Amino acid sequence: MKALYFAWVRERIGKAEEEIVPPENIKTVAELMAWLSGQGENYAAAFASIKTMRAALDRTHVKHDASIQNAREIAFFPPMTGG
Amino acid sequence: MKALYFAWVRERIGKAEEEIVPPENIKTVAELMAWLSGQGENYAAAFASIKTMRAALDRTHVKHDASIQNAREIAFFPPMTGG
Amino acid sequence: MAARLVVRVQTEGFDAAEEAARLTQGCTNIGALVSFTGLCRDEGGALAALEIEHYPGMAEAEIHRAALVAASRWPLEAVLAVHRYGLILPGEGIVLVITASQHRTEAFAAASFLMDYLKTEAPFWKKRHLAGKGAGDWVEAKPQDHAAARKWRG
Amino acid sequence: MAARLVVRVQTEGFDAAEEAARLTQGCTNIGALVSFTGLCRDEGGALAALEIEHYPGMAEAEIHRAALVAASRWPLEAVLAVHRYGLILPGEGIVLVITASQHRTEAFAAASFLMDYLKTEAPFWKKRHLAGKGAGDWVEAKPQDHAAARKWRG
Repeated sequence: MKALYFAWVRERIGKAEEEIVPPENIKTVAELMAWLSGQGENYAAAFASIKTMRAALDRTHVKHDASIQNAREIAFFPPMTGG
Repeated sequence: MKALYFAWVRERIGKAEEEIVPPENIKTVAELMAWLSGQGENYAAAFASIKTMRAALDRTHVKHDASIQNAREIAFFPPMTGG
Repeated sequence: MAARLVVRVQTEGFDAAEEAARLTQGCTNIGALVSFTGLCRDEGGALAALEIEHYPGMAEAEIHRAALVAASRWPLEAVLAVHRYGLILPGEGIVLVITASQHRTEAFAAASFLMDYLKTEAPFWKKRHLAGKGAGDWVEAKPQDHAAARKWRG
Repeated sequence: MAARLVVRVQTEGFDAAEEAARLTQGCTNIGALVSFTGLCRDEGGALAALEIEHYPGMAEAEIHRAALVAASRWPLEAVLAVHRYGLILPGEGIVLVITASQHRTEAFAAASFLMDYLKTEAPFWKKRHLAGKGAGDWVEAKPQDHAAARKWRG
């Protein structure tokens, strides 16, 4: 699946997007974040404060307990500050 | 004192302003309206629905029990519909 | 902090963009600008024009007073209220309120307050001119306007 | 009744007056027009620019969804939301929301709702560029923005 990172999540990880292939036992957004944060210091830094992290599946906001199955695109970003 | 009339009050009375000299026993806006409504059919028509009539003394909104003493200008008009 | 304050009562039309630009010129502390324009509707073609009567002197004074209340109640950088009188055609602006502040909540609240206030306290009266029929009836005050104005009272 | 609906995400600046004129062209049933402009403040000279990042595709979709909610919730004649991204200088507009309806209450409510929504749900992020210092910190989300957005939920 395609992963997108925005704002300081993007800066900490060091890339805007990538293809990720999480193990099959990763079912939810929360599990995916835990798995990603084990992929290196940059990921650990990006996912250090899980509580404030926002996620979108196929461009729709989701909670951390949402299932990632069937999603083609997941995005991680801090709370939005538009407007 | 100078009396001003606006909107349908003006139309019913047939003039926009006039000098009035109410008797000395007329102390309040309500008493002045009662006195004016006795000054002819046009005045009676203008002051027929006292409850909806608004008044201003020297360009400040007042209630019907306000004293008219010391006022130089009194205005009568229907509820406002600006904006 | 004194807010810039502009109040006018006039027969001429107004240009909302020009008024906003002039009001906020040189002001770099504005984060939110709310502009409200009240327009003359055509009422499905029935209305030829609105004729607006006002109480000269008191109209300006009442709007000015409302603008001062708004500026004391919310931290505004600038506030403008322009109200027209005379004959107004469908599609034309009747009233313009502009509020500018650092943050949006205050600008929205102040503009909404000013409009509620203008509706119920500023001495203006509207008369309808009907298409093909000349001068018609006076517009009646709406009870909901008074309810709206009351909600701002302490 | 279908409201006219315009949503854009763009780098270019916008002209609020031109957008309002285009949005309401030929519409004679509009009695109230509310225009909200969110501007980049200079923060007392400290800010050189804001850099706005967005999630292409999702940003447009989220704003469009909010505009549809607004149009279904209030009887609007027209609604517009334009949000910029990229580098924005102090004094420049960041976001423009315009709502048009027959009566003012609905136009004010819809514009305010859209702004509260944009602040908390539309995927945009602001980074400060400080005068003489280059890129600085990311702007933090304000708890009061979330409180403002919550109040519109049934």
